[in-house]
Amino acid sequence: MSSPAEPGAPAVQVDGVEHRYAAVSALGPLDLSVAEGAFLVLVGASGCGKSTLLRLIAGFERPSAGRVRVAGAEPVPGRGAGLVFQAPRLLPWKTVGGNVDLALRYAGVPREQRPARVEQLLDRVGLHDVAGRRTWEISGGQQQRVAIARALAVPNPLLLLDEPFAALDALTRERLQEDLRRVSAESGRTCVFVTHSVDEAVYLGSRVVVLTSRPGRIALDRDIDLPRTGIEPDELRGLPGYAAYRAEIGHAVRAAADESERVRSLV
Amino acid sequence: MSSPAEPGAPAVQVDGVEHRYAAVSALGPLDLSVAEGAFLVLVGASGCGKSTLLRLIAGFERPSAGRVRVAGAEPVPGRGAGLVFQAPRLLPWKTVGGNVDLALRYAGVPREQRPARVEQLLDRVGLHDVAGRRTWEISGGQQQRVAIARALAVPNPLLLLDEPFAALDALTRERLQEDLRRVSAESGRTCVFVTHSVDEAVYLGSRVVVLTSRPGRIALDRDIDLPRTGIEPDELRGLPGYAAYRAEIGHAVRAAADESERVRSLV
Amino acid sequence: MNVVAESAVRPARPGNAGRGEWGRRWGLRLVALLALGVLWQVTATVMHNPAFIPSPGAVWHRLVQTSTTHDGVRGYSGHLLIEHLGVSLRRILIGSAIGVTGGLLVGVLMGAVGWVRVVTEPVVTFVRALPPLAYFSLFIIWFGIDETPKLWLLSIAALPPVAVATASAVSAAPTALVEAVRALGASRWAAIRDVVLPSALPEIFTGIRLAVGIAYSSVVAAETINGVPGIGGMVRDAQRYSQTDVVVLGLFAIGLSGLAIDAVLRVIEQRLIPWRGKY
Amino acid sequence: MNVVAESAVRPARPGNAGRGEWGRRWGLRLVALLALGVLWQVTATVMHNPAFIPSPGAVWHRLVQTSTTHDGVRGYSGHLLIEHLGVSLRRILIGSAIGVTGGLLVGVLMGAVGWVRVVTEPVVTFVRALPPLAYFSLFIIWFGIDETPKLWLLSIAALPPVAVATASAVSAAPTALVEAVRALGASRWAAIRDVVLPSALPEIFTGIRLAVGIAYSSVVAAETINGVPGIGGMVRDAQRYSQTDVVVLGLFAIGLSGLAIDAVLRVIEQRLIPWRGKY
Amino acid sequence: ASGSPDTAQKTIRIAYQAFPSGDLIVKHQRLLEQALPDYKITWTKFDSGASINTAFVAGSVDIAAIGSSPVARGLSAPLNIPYQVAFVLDVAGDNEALVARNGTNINSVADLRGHKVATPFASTAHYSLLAALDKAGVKESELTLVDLEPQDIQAAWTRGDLDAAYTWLPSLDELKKTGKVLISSRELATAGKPTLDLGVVSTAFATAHPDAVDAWRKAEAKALDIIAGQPDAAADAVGKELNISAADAKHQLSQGVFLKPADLSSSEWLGTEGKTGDLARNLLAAAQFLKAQNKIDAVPDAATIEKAIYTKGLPGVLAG
Ligand SMILES: Nc1ncnc2c1ncn2[C@@H]1O[C@H](COP(=O)(O)OP(=O)(O)OP(=O)(O)O)[C@@H](O)[C@H]1O
Ligand SMILES: Nc1ncnc2c1ncn2[C@@H]1O[C@H](COP(=O)(O)OP(=O)(O)OP(=O)(O)O)[C@@H](O)[C@H]1O
Ligand SMILES: [Mg+2]
Ligand SMILES: [Mg+2]
Repeated sequence: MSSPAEPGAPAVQVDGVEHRYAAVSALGPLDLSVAEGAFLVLVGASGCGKSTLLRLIAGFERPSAGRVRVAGAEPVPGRGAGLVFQAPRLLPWKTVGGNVDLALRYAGVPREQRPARVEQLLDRVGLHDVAGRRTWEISGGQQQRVAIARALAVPNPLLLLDEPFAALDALTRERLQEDLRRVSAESGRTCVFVTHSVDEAVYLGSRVVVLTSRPGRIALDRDIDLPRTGIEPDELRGLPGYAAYRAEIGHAVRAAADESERVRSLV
Repeated sequence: MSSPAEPGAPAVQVDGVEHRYAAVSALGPLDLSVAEGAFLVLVGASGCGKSTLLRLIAGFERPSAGRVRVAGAEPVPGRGAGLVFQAPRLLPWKTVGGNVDLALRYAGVPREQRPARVEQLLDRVGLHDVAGRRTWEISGGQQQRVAIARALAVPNPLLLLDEPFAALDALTRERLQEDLRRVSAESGRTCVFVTHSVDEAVYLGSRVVVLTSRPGRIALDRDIDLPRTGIEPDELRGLPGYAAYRAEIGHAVRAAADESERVRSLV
Repeated sequence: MNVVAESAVRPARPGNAGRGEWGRRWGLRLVALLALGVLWQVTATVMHNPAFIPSPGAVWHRLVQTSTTHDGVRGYSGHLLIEHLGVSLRRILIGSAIGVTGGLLVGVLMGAVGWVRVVTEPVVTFVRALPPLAYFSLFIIWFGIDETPKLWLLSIAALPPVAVATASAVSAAPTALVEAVRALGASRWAAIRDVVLPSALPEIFTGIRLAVGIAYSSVVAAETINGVPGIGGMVRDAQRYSQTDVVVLGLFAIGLSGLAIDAVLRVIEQRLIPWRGKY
Repeated sequence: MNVVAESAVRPARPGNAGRGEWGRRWGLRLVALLALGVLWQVTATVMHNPAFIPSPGAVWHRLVQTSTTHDGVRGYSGHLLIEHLGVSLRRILIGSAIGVTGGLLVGVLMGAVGWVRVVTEPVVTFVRALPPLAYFSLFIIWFGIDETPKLWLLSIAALPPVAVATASAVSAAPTALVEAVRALGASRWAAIRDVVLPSALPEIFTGIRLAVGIAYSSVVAAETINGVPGIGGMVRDAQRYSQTDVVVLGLFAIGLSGLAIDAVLRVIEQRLIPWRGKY
Repeated sequence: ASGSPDTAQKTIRIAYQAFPSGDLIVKHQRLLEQALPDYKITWTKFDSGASINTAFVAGSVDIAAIGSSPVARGLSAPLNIPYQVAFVLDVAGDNEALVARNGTNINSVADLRGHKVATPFASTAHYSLLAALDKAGVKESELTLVDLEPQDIQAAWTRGDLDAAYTWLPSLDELKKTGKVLISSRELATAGKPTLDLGVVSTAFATAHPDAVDAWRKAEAKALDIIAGQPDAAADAVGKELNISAADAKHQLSQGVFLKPADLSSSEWLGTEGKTGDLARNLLAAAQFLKAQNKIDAVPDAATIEKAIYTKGLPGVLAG
């Protein structure tokens, strides 16, 4: 069923993909090719099909039309792509640490190394002393961070993140953004990242795609030409190009939404 | 068990309240009085106790120490205060419309008026044609909006909102902010609103409270002295006071977080 | 090997699970059935003792015989097979209905009201450990030999699965959703109606399916006394005369009609609980 | 009136459900027990027919008699009550263990593997509708008259609740969580182990509790054949000689030991499933 | 409805069992319905004397066919059932017997020591087995007694789990194919330990409807005549009631002992009004036996048992 991976193929290749849930057309015909090591940020109105696109890439849905390839092969859940869902989806029968531990176990980390790695991963998302807690004994933002830590435990070449920082305060969010930006730049992992924050999009992305709403199509596809390493966040945000990108993308988001609105009011 | 409401009492009165979950101290001793008609915004790091405070005010938790009064009486869930939880918490056995309908039913709206009101409420949060869908057949942001519509169905004098707009795109978010700002100003409903966005805090709040993290205490309590009616959003954001408030509060949030960080590193 | 957990991984798209799926399913069942039939025939031929394992042919012959009037004898013990079955089905359905209703009531009360649980839980546990054969004679003494004791026995057999499953599910209602409706102003009983019961529905249905099965398997015990007409009475009668073919025929009648009822219950379940597994 | 749904509304804080709660609960039970005892004594006195309702005193007397050697006779039918009970408990426990294990296996396979379900589901439904009394004679032919047929009967009685509950819960595993671990790289069987089974655990436990109860209530049927020593054999024997007081004594022995086993199961359940209702 | 004579619809509730006897002929040929057209008669099948006793306690039957052993229990404490024996349906003959399996080297009852013997407990066969053991001087503890229903005896026998069994037709025939008869109830009856199938009438019913009891006795007597005089008709009726072939029924009937109606009132059985027959002694012996077995609380006194023999109108009623 799954075709063999082709070397040199783009990390993600989406060809003429459409997705329909029963009667609902969720994602319009879409072509998209994500190069290896790229950091693609998806922006679009609520309900435009961002999560659907991630699910297609992760292999949890098969497109109603067109085809999706990850590293040249048909995507299979859990193989080749890590996914942070929009909701935390922690297992309630495991402790917080147990949830991360499980991911390490799937990744083949030997048992004796896991406790230390769990601590380290939780620390990385800013969580201390919660490893022994039950999943319902931590706050919403903390749950989301556990889900991120869990996804980071698995060293997949492709990482899909669905609004991972939505429930976080500004500071924590900035730290994790920094961390993620560094990781992607240094490890060369490909990322597809969904967000509603234009600032986040410009800060993180090496490329930003804005989707129109229902069914989602590409309204804007812009490469972000800003330095990705060796620069402080504040410095980066201070660059003149940064503001320009923000303005352009912010504008595109609004235009895409208005467009959809107009189409709807015409119908 | 519940003391009678006193006329003229503040909408919410929190006296020396502490909350502890088993061994975890979640909310430090806290005093807070929210006047009727006020729009209080709570800001604070993830895990600092914002949701806990809302749950205390809604009556879902009893404080480990101190006392909480809503309109002068001990809070009872569902009486006097509406609550939008951090997660949507929709009933999967009801359709999207059914979830809103249920809230109207509890509010005593006659059966024949409900379908129209459901449509109207869903429209208000920017949802069209989804009333007949199942709750798992809509996107994350749409689910959160249904939860908001459901809470708006009940005409309580006090409305508690826990990061209601976190999963929404900028445009939808702005529309709902506008709507909420107008409603609170016109109807005189008291609101307690949790957010991580400083901009949202300044835009919506008549008063902003910044909490330190774990256990949450008040780091800053600032009345926002900006016009609440008869002004366009863009105009409002253009006011010189607006930027000043943003700066001050942004600063306080950072300071509160750093403070907690320092305390922790000392321990 | 297709793991159904797969259905969680790749949701079937509309039109996916259509005719082909249906045909394959029944094909598989038919093959299994045929295999069993052949096995049976072979065993019967090898054993060559109709008192132990009657051949399929003998059972078929009995089916014809008990379903017709022949030599002036009507069916078995003066009643056609279908009449025996009908009478028993009636008892099973009434008994199950009473048991399920009672179980639901007891279960909801037990799950939702603290002090009811404290007192009722041990009583229910006590009663469901009791063997019907042991207390049936008391029922005869109390209720006579007609329909009443049979219906009592079947009801009491059917009650515990529903009560236990309901109580367990009700007391484990999803806190998050109960809070959600309470925040909207639901009264406690509204919360039970709108959250607790729907969330318990899947387990309740499991309980109901088990209850009907147990009522079924108690039909012989219930029909030990004054059980003719009745499929259980018929089987018992046949047993005393080592008419194994009639016993097997009776077992088939019971098993197949049980299968039919369970299928109906499962269809209802699927209609009623579209959200299963969705949260 | 304290609705337990309340526990969902105001989670008990530590130290809240302490001694007082415990005392109240047992106080309530004691009162209920006393009330029942008085009711029983009154009914027995009014009816004044020991075959109808033996008085508490008569049952107590039987308890003493069957637990001691008197007039050179040891207990009942040569065995003390505790020996009868012990033998039966052993059968029940072994039978339940086999049935529960089998039920779990069948249930998981049925719930998780499509084609197994297609074939096995009807078979299980068919079998669980069959009355043990009808097929027990076949067991004698196959397994003789010693322990084996009894254990088979008890196992077969205990299997369906576990199988049905497990299959139902497994096939309704929370999609969101299965996807979550699949995204982390879990194989299908790892997903079953780490998500499907834990999420089914509450229902499985309900199934197990029902299974043990059903094994209990089948003990008389199992011990119709060569059942002495055995509490079921004792009850049957007493029944045939209309020794209602011995029957009632046996019922108490069965019911109370069933209560004890269920209590143990419930403690295990609570330890094992702290997350119940939390999502 | 039974006790009160002034009910609108007079009813008789009869309990019968599935053993070959005149009772089944009465039922099949509707002899009683013809004799008592204005009574509503219901026939209920029971599978043991114990359950019939239970039904009497519940007040659910008026007349029943029941073995002598359960009757002895019913007349004793704690049951003390107010019923009376009004008819002897049959005497166990060769249709109940003790069979030893071929190849076990059991040639007499005494040889049973150390072997496994099965019988349905609390039945007439159980009583007969214990009587046979007693007669041969074998103590119960010297062998293993197993409680099995006849069909289960047959199954266990085929497997070779049993060395001997005391049972009745039709399983007895199957056992005989691979075993030999050590003693039958016919011999035990001659030796003074007969087991009988009796017709009993609840005292309340007998008091309220003596005429109905007479009609019933006459119908049963007629059935005995049919068994004696028209064996084919009898076999046909019994076969249809038992769902077996007429040939099988005829064979089974031939193994039992059916008294002549006239013999019933002899001193050997029921006796006559004022002079109760030996049946009372027989029941008393059975009760004493049960007491020795710890199965009843106390043996009723002889007077009580004599009162429980319904001899009203004998021998006149059965003479015609
Ligand atoms: N299972 C489903 N059945 C039917 N329609 C669905 C289903 N899932 C999603 N949809 C619809 O498909 C569209 C895209 O959904 P998706 O979840 O991809 O949106 P999204 O871009 O992630 O939105 P958000 O920002 O709110 O999370 C939405 O309009 C939604 O209502
Ligand atoms: N049931 C619980 N048991 C133990 N600790 C808890 C429980 N619920 C919350 N906590 C802890 O209490 C603290 C406050 O939690 P709360 O949910 O109020 O945070 P919050 O401010 O809403 O955070 P967020 O912005 O992430 O939602 C957190 O540190 C959390 O870990
Ligand atoms: Mg989404
Ligand atoms: Mg929170």
